[in-house]
Amino acid sequence: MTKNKNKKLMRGNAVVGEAAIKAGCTCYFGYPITPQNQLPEYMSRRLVEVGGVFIQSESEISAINMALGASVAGARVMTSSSSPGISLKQEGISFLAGCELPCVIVNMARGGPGLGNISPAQSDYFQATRGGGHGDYRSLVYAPASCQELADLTMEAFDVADVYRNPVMILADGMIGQMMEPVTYDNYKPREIPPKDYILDGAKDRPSRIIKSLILNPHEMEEFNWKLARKYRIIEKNETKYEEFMMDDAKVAVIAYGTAARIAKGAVKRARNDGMRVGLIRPITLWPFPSEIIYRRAASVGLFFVFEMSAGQMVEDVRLALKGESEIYFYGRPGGIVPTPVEVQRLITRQYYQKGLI
Amino acid sequence: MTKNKNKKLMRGNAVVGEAAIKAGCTCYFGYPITPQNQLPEYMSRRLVEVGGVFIQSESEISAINMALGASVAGARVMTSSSSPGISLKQEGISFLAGCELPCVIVNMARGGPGLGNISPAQSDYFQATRGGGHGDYRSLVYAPASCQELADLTMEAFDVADVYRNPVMILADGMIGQMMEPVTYDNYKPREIPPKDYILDGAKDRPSRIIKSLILNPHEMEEFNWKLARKYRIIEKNETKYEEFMMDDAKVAVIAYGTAARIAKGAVKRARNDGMRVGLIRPITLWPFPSEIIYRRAASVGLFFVFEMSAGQMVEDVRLALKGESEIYFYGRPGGIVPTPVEVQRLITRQYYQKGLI
Amino acid sequence: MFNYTIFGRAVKGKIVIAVEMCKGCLYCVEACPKHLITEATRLNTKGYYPAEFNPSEDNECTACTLCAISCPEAAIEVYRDEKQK
Amino acid sequence: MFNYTIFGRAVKGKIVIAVEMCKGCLYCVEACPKHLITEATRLNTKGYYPAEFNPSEDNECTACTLCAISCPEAAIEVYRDEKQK
Amino acid sequence: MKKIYARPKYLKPVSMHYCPGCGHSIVTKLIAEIIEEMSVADITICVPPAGCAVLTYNYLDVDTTESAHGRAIAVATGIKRVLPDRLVFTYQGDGDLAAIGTAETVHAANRGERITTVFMNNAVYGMTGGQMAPTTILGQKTTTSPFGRDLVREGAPLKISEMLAVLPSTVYIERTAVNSVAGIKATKKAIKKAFKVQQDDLGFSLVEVLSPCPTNWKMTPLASCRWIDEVMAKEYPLGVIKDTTRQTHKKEAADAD
Amino acid sequence: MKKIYARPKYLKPVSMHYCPGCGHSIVTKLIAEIIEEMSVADITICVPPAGCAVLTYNYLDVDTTESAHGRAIAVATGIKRVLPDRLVFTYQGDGDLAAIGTAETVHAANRGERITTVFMNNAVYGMTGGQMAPTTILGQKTTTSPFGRDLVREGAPLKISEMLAVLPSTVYIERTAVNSVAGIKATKKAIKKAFKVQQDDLGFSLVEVLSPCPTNWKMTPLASCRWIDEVMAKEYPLGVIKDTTRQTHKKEAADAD
Amino acid sequence: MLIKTVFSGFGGQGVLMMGYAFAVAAMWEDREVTYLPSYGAEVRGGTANCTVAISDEEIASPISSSPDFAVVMNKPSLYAFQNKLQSGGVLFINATMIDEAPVRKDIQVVNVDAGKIAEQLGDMRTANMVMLGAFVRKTKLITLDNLVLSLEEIFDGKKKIIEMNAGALRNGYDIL
Amino acid sequence: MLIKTVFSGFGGQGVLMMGYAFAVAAMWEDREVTYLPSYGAEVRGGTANCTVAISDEEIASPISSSPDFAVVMNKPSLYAFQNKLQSGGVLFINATMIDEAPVRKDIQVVNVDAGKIAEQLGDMRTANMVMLGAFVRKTKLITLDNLVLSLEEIFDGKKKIIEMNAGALRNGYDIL
Ligand SMILES: Cc1ncc(C[n+]2csc(CCOP(=O)(O)OP(=O)(O)O)c2C)c(N)n1
Ligand SMILES: Cc1ncc(C[n+]2csc(CCOP(=O)(O)OP(=O)(O)O)c2C)c(N)n1
Ligand code: SF4
Ligand code: SF4
Ligand code: SF4
Ligand code: SF4
Ligand code: SF4
Ligand code: SF4
Ligand SMILES: [Mg+2]
Ligand SMILES: [Mg+2]
Repeated sequence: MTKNKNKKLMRGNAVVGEAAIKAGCTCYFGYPITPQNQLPEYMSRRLVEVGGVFIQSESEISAINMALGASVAGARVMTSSSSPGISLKQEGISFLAGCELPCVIVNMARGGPGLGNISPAQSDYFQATRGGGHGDYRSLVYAPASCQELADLTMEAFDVADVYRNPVMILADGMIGQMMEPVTYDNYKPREIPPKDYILDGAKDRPSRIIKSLILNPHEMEEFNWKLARKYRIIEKNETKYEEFMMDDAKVAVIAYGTAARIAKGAVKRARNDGMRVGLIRPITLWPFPSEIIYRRAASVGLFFVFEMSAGQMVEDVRLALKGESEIYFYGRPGGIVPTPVEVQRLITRQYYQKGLI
Repeated sequence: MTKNKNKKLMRGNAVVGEAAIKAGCTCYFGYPITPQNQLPEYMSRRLVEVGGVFIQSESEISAINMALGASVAGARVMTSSSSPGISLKQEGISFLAGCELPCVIVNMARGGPGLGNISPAQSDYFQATRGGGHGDYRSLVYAPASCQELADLTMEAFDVADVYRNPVMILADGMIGQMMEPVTYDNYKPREIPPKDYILDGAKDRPSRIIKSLILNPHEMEEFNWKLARKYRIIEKNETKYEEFMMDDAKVAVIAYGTAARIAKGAVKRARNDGMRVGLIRPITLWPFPSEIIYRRAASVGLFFVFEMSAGQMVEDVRLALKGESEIYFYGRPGGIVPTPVEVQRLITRQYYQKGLI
Repeated sequence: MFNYTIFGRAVKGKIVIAVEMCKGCLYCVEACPKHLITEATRLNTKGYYPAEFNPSEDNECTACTLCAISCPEAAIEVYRDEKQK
Repeated sequence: MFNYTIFGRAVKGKIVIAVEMCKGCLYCVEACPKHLITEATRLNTKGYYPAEFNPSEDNECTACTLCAISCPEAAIEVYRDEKQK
Repeated sequence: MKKIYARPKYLKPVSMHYCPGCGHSIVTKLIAEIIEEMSVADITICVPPAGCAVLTYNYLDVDTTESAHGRAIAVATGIKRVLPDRLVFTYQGDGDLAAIGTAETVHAANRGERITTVFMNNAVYGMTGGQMAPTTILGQKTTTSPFGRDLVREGAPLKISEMLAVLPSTVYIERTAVNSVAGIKATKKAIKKAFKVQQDDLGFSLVEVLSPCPTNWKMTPLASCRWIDEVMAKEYPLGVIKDTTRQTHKKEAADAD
Repeated sequence: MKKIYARPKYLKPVSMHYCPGCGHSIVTKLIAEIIEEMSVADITICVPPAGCAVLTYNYLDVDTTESAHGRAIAVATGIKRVLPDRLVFTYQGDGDLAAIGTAETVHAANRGERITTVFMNNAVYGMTGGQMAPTTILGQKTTTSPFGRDLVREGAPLKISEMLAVLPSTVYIERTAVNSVAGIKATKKAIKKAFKVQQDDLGFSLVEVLSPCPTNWKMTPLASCRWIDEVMAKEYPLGVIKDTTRQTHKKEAADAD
Repeated sequence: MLIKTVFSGFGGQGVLMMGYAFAVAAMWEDREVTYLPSYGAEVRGGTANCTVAISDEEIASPISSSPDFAVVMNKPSLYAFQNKLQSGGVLFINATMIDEAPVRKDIQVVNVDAGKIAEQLGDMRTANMVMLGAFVRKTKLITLDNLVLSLEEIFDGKKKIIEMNAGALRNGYDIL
Repeated sequence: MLIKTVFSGFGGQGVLMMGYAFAVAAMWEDREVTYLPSYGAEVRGGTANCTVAISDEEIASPISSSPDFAVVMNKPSLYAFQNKLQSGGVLFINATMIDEAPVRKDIQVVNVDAGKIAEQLGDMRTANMVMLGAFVRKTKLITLDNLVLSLEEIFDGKKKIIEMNAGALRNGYDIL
């Protein structure tokens, strides 16, 4: 037996919870919704153990606003939900962005629109990356593809939220939330966090402070909007993450994230076994989107094969990245369907030959 | 005096209300928020007069769900709000789309994110066109640029919503909502509406009906998602609207919508007076976006000058439309600033000369 | 033949349990004043031990419907034979 | 000289109104038991007719602070002279 | 032999997805019976939100619309205002009605919407797997109150029916339980009366039903029924909480300004 | 001469944006006085939501955070749970607290959050221009109840303080009015007591203040004050609605399961 | 030609009504017209104003950063708009409420003792119409007749009010 | 090699536990492993199941449309999975609860009287462990030792429970 003491088989939802605790999260506010319930359930026990704050709020709206309050008070805070509940949080997310408050928001997405179903889906991409809320703001969006990455990115999310004073979203889906994989929390390398000199804890020995997003004067408001825009440019520069797999000599690049990327990687491996020059680009941050690498790959890649578990959302970012430089094939499976690697491979193969890439 | 009996000087918000009544809207549910308050105020009086239903609901969320209920019962129904309130409606909009229910939703947008301010802004473009809610759905989005168009498009919106059984959004801003202009309601040409054989009014002499978006089986859900996608393709084909102004020989095409388009048109006229070959493409539907005409114009236009009262949102659709075919210059004024035509003209002129278009 | 009378009428009843609808909650077992219902020893295809109707000559069903009223699955039908005494 | 006593002490008061803070709500006018405050006839720069303090020798301010308490704008300061009688 | 008790006409001939012994099944059946007895199948519109009862449309053979979690009563309001002569009812869980839907509930009740709410109180979030509900009993362990609900941390069980009774436009509010034949009969009577209140245009009516959730209570169905008697009904006393049907005459209500 | 009444220390030296005679200005001033008298400026955190009072941070010289319309009490909950030894209060309008924020209000009160709510009831939506509020009086004309609030169409004025008093974890609820010197003094006393309740960790405390909105009532300030006496206070009787501070001992509360 | 006018004063002075009446009359003369009131929170307790643009062709922006005409009914409005007025523009001052003169020399100033005249006419509240009458006489943007007619629409046939306001309009028109 | 196994049965039969124990043991043998339970509303009152994938390299999909092995503890599970099993796959049948045989001939069937054996061992509820023991013996995917060790982690040192379950595991292992 080679039991690795640091690895534990954990369910995705619980992994997020433990990772948060390990990253110093002391507050969780949330409301039940499938398929993320094990996260609040985990937190309801663990946060009491570590002396933190857990509230099952009366709604998702209350949850995001309690989270805003905890962030105002300087705590590391998380809230989570799944698609319909995340829609309800949009006003709150816009307020977090407008008040420049850090907060980690988890979306274990499910099939939509409406009540939809509880199967894994990737149809909240637009909402996550374009800001489903009002105003010119962005949330950082991480798209983990495994439980280990769920751990790593959750811990990083707390740091990143603090560094940029911005909401950060973990966008996964029911499958990643429900599945168990071996996980270690040893990969976390905490970043240096600037002092939180904006938080409210009573004006003791300092002038009183204000946290707000209301700026009635349009000129000042415009200034603030450009300030945010500059921050977002910096985030784009520093925080874009992706994985390349077998891209060196690839003629076809599959682009997929999260669960779809796992499947896609399996498909790519199979295609390689069949001698096809196929690789995978996996965006790990959805915003900022790894446009540059995709654009750069257009020089050598003949076809970008975009695979999403949606009717086609990220494909727009790929189009934007490519600026017409290359052909795109889109394969979408909305509604909670997770195709097999074989299905995906079959389509890749067909495209590969159709494009004459033999 | 040439008093046109059919023209009335009316405030944008009231215009929407009167247009709705003229289009057969019998129900309004809403919650106060500046700068759209005159709309619920107007409806609170008018709907009682015509024997309709007006409820000032306890929140925006209640409003959109009451509207959903009225739509379920077969009524023509409207709800309205401004940016933060529209964020709160996102879950409801996703449900309307998922249940395929018609509803007209008005957003008199204001500056954001967060509480922002109440000045006119166009920073809810992403939310409106990409679906701020969860799931693979789209709302039709009209972007009127004057009170007259507010009237025309509102009336059309009710028809379009019924024809496609889909939520339709009127996206304007505080300026259009607050300003008064002469308006006539004579332009309305009602469309033929398919019989509403899905509504609930008691299963009298027919089998009982179900309205729902919950589809637990992922395969059926996928089917439904593709059905929606097909509907959206048809909408794209049939309902895309735009205005071209002085585009025939234009070397620079300004692209702007709503309030920004008014300003832009003024700027274009001034530039023309100075002998520059500048035109305007004004998307009237934001989704579906008039990508085709923009792409077609790339053949003759040297520069697309995108002007938005935001930090840059529609510009993505222009990029998508152009597929790298032409250069884009973006001029954004977020936060509630409405620049003058002169300011915009100045920038156009500079670009015009820099590009050597003399 | 009739062991029970209501308002001067002899009543004889029986129930029919839709075994595949039954989920074995035992509410009917608890409800039957005559203890005529028991849990079966074999599972139905849904995986539940369904209720079983076990009347006997000296303990017959009165068609009181209590079992049916208490059945969450509407799995019980009650029949009554009414004859003037 | 003192026309008012509290607990055996002669009290003389006065108030100072920050005219530019005043919005002319007249709460102080209503509140003053001695009717020492009136509405001015000229607008302040904000466009309000501010309150005016009009004591007289035979109707002096008692520094009761009622006007100040009722002033929404915190525009009134109250002063008191206390002397043992 | 004559069939004297059969599956009700408006209960579709399918097996329900509810767990063995679930109160939802009982009340669904009761409503089907009531609809038949009151001959209202062709004017009834049912509005269940997300919750274990979300699939009610698969069982009740009347016009039914889904609603978002917590918004059933807003949706029902929209329907009823458009169709004032239809019988519109919501069928809501405690999480739905008393947590996320609190504002909708309070205000629809306060406006005296002419709708009826069947309020299924099972002291947990059934559908999502047994989390704490606003109505969870003090000390009760749920998946999100693993140490038992604590007064200081989580507050007291919310008696929302009693709160709603304070509002002038609520006309009839009763609490029953479906843990016994007597309770089932009382529940049926109460729902029938509530429908009647709506048909008479008197105001808002609500029946709170204490309902077993054996699965999430981790008890057998029969033990669940006992728990309702021994614990739940102590916290939530059964009976009529408010009944002003005699005082509330339609005309008066209309005239009151 | 000695200055015996001056602008309070924690009221910033700026003119407030409130209309002439607005109750918000009075209560803002009172809170500044209380903060000074209780020496709590360095531990106080104020949470005003959208509403006429949204700019409170420009006036009160204490740590203040904006909150979304209706969500002040949720934000305050988040703050207080992180910083249990600070004095956290919300300052909410009637639209905010009793309409869009109903769920937040009810549940924070029910959890007995150790926060204080100053609830400004002016029977209208002030900031947005005088629309009907949940607390608007029957017959009162507003911009969205142009024919006067009607019981059947719009429901009765919502007495949310009385509703909250039903909840076991609310400890102190009082209704006052700032339409007279006596009322102002009573309001000050009540808010002070409510802060004390929080500091003693007893539970949730709320002071409802009937507050003139001359602008939207379309009355002079003095007429507004009279209207409060003659009309509003008839619907919303002044006085202590609930006070269990004597019974509620911190320890007991903590021990209760 | 595009002409923009700002009407400004305290909330109670009826400045929005001035702009509205002017805009309605302009509409009837088949001009393009926009009317934009100031709105929202910042107005509270302060001044109200509106901008009316009239033109022979489509109006791009209803907003005016430098109006051609400004009608100021109180001092804060004078301060707010005296510097925004276009060079060569005309400033109409309600002399009853404003005892100051603008510092700029590149604009034309028209003083109208509108408040006093209205008072003499029997109702202080018609000062706005007095002012508007004078404004129309001076600018010749629309006819007095149409303006008077617009009152009928605005006051929805309420004879007495219409007459009173029409009288004030004519009086203002005549004094210039 | 990638091996996927489905464990399926009624909610109370401990099928998730089987999969979990198997997955933990596989993890300790340094295999890549994923465990995916069925979840959500459709489970209510029906069967529960989970899928465990083990492999020597990264696992693409934790879902299995055609598992290599299926362990069915009750009849509905037999119906649900007999046709999904890969050709050549092995079907483990809890013979105590299932008196039917699958129709397919291209699969291997292992009947284990798990319920009865568990009963004989003194606790019906350990039928899952009996089955798991047999499964491990047959498939040789992991060692029995590691499986027993995994119980220690799972039951967090609760001696008696561990022993009981370990006994059942060994019994199941031995009967094949
Ligand atoms: C906006 C939103 N939040 C959360 C959910 C998840 N959800 C569905 S039903 C439910 C609560 C179920 O509890 P209850 O209302 O008490 O009904 P029960 O199942 O107990 O009958 C929740 C939280 C959802 N569907 N939508
Ligand atoms: C989500 C959202 N909805 C609506 C508004 C607009 N809004 C701002 S304050 C307010 C209500 C003001 O009324 P009240 O709470 O009674 O406070 P008051 O101004 O009367 O003191 C409203 C509706 C908003 N800012 N955000
Ligand atoms: S009808 Fe009555 S007597 Fe007959 S089985 Fe049912 S409960 Fe027993
Ligand atoms: S009550 Fe119905 S479901 Fe329950 S055991 Fe009896 S027959 Fe079966
Ligand atoms: S202090 Fe008292 S007496 Fe003096 S002015 Fe004020 S109210 Fe009048
Ligand atoms: S109370 Fe204050 S604001 Fe009001 S009139 Fe007197 S001094 Fe002025
Ligand atoms: S989980 Fe509870 S409420 Fe839901 S069906 Fe099962 S027993 Fe009924
Ligand atoms: S509108 Fe009313 S509440 Fe708001 S500041 Fe003015 S008087 Fe006060
Ligand atoms: Mg429940
Ligand atoms: Mg108010």
